[in-house]
Amino acid sequence: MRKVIGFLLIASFAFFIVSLVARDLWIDDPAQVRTIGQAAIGQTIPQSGAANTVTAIVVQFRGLDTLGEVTVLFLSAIGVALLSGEFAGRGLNELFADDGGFILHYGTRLVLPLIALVGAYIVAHGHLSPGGGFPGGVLIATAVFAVLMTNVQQRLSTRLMAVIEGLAGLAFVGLGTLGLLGDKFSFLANVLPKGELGFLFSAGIIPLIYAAVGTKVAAELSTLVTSLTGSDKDAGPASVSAGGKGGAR
Amino acid sequence: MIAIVLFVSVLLIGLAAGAIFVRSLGSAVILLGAVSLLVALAFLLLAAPDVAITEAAIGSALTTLVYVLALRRTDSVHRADTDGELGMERAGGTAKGAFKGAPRIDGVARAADGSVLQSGVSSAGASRASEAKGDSRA
Amino acid sequence: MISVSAVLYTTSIILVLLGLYGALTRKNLIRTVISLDVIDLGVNIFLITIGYIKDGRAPIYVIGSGSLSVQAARMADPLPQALVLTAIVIGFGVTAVALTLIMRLYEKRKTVEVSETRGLKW
Amino acid sequence: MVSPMILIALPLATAFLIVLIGSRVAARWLSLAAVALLAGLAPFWFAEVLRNGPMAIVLADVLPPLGIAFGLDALSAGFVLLIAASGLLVLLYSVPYIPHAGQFEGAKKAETRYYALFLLLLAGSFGLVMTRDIFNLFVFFEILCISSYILVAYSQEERSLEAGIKYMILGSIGSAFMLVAIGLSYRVAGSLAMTDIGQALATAPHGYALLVAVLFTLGFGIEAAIFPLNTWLPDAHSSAPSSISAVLSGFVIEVALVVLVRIGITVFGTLMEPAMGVLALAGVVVGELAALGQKELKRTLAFSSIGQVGIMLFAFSLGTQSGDWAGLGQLLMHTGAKSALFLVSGYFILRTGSHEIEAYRGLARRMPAAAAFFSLAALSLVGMPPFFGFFTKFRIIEVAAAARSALGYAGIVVILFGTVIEAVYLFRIVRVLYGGVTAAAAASANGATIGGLGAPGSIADSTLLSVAGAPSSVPTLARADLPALAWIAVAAFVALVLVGGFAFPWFDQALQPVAAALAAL
Repeated sequence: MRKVIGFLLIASFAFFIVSLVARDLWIDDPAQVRTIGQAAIGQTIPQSGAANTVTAIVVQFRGLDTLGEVTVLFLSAIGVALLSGEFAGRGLNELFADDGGFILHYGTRLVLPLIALVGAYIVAHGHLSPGGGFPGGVLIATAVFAVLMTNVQQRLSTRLMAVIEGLAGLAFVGLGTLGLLGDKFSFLANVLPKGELGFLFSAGIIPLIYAAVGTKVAAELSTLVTSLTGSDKDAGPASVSAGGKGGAR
Repeated sequence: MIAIVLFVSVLLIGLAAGAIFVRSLGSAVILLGAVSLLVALAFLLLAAPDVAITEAAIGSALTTLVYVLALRRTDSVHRADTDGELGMERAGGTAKGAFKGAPRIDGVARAADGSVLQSGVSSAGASRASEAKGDSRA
Repeated sequence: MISVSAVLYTTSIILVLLGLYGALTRKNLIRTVISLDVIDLGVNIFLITIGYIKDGRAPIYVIGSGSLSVQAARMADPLPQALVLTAIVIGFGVTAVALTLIMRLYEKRKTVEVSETRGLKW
Repeated sequence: MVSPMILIALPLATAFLIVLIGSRVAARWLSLAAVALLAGLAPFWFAEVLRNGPMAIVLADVLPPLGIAFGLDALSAGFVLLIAASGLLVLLYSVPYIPHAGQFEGAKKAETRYYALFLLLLAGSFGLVMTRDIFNLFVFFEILCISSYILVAYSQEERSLEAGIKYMILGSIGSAFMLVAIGLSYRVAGSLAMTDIGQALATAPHGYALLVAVLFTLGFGIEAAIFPLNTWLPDAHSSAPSSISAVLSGFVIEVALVVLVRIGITVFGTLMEPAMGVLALAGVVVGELAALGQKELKRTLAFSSIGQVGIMLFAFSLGTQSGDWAGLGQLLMHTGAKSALFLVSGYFILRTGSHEIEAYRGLARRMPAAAAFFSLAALSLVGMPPFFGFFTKFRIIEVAAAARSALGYAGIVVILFGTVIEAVYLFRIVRVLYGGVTAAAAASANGATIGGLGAPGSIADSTLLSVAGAPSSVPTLARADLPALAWIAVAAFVALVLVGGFAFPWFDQALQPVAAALAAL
């Protein structure tokens, strides 16, 4: 019964969409609307000095969106940590009987620095090459997951991650208010010198903000997965700590 | 160029339908990861490298990780519920899984439905056609 | 000749409708969240296809390979890409919290099915 | 003059700081200080905007449409004042209430996160009201939604977890629709500023504009609790901690409704008035009737919120500026009255350990202040003469009559019908509060001392055991009435309702520019 209603609803909705926009979307090419995106391409180098226009838009022109976005991740990290209080201390050894054995365990330890390095590279070069704070931050966090998934006894301290996350968040808001205090008197303004196009230290405030975003995303996602897997050193009564950091199994 | 886009689109829709309708949730999650990677490829074809990297990193790697944890915690890696229509009705029998089915600390759920999970997650190479072998749950 | 945009518009709308059907008719909560993800993917493709121009190039200036203005002319529209960057992260945030809620509900109620007794009833 | 940007920056910075420090006491006082500062500044912004017109804020030193269009006009400043004041009062209430709200493992650490989530909910509301850019609106909308999903599930009982999931599934379907609407409007307007999109949609083919309007209304309507889309509301508002129910019913739905109406009028040109009017009236009828049949207090109040939102939407959908004016008056009254009702019901539940109305029989003797506040707020919500509610409802009926349309007359009948039903179920609760323990209950309570104030515990325990069979695991507390901070918060909300009644002309005057700004972007 649910399926029939669902299907009818979707079919009518699909007909509604197609009938209204069919001609517009599929048939005629959109009249060349002068979009703001094209204006942004022109404005990127003079206004922000970055080579990657998407980064210039994300960080500077529409900086508030990114602040909002980082807040959304912060929210979901808090939400997951709050809601997964029950799993604290039970760790992954309850879910996975063994973690893939010796090769995987030590293989990950070898690959770990490379993952983090690539992540850091992507964050640092956000304004020059594709990628930036978010994918780079996720890559760095992947290094942490690799540790957690390949060693079920591993416990990580979310207290440390919360501190890093808080500092990175305050750095972002601080950089934003830097614009307020300066002569430009506008939040998230790019007040630092723009430097030479294409060099690492160019595009003023953009690399700094993206570094803060990258660190914050990495810390948040690590907190999120650590609390989900319940391998949180600071919480939970029965947290089985496997003899300090990276102790042999 | 149009040929690649057509191929990616058809594959995309096929896998997405699979992800929603396939019988076992474990396969559904793997299919979702595949769909997400294909979408990242589509973004590359649409000249959006930034978005492709982010989608690949967040969409396939991270989301799949969280889904696997969710499946593990709700004992539904092999849950064959009434929702899933596709996929063969699985015969009994156990695959040599990598993880031994240690009774969970709160073991009660396991004892209630009477079958101890022997089989592990289907081997990564299992193509969609050959479904994951596992106990068919009550 | 079918254009790339037309094909991808169709795909995105089919994905959204598939996800919508899945979300409304599945009883298993995890399957509903999977359907929500499919909707998000569909919408993201739709947004990026809006910004795509025929044989467009990535909106990143490559220093030293041709004049910047020539490169600028062939670039795809960067604004929808910035929007989708944000939408992907928000989509992940929602999925993570939803799955945590489902895990906790399973802890309490040993079932991942939407309970018909109190489902979307008043 | 301090830049209004601290409305976004300060709550965010304080939330990050709270999680950094991680101590409960720091979280409590830091968040109170931050919101108090904002509530203190809000009147100045409101006065300045009234004095010299809307204040456009340049972000990132880039002018819109390339940058984000942001600013404070009369409507935004009015709502910033409403949100800051309600937020501060509910925070005051939360200080004594929240330690008892969640009985789950790790509740201590959770409290710091409660305050961080609350601050982010406020930041989301401020941003939602101030932004002029569609995608920025979507981002702040998401912040507001996700923080309310988590806060609804805060007490982690089974009913609140399930309510949270249902709310979340509907909400994320809605936000997917909104993204499609944003994509379509960018495609035709080439820009994300609302003014540009408004002009572009006016010239776009009719079907296109209608689709964008419908998608956007679907997305936003879920949060604004418009009739068919608010199936999540009764569960969410009744199983959330009471301070969060007060916030959700107090200003979150109202902010979403007003922003939806404003975008409907200015950007899409058509709020689809007739359709919205019919939906609003259907909401009133269904909401009030469903509230009549409820056994639990907070579920009754949640259904009454659905009815009230219906009345407000009806006023807005009349399409005249006086209609908007009346709607805003009703909205302000509802914020005051409904917040007070939910805050007081929080302590009814704590004192008796049960959600059932029957369990509060004769509670007025043990909690005189709480019962008095409940009755005053209920009187105003129903619309009794000396209170704020009477004037605002009367104003809506006046405007509906002036509209002289079939919808207008139907509206008057429905509103009066709704008022009668509201009176029935609200006074039934007041009667239970003040009613003596009926003979039957006393008999089954085998020997409970009736009216024995000396042993307050005995009445609560006996009625608890025999009548309600407490479903929730909330412990009963010895101390009888509202603690000091909670008392101040509820008293302030009830004061708004009382002063609104006596000084209605002044409130009316203050709302006039806010209503004028609703139609002009």
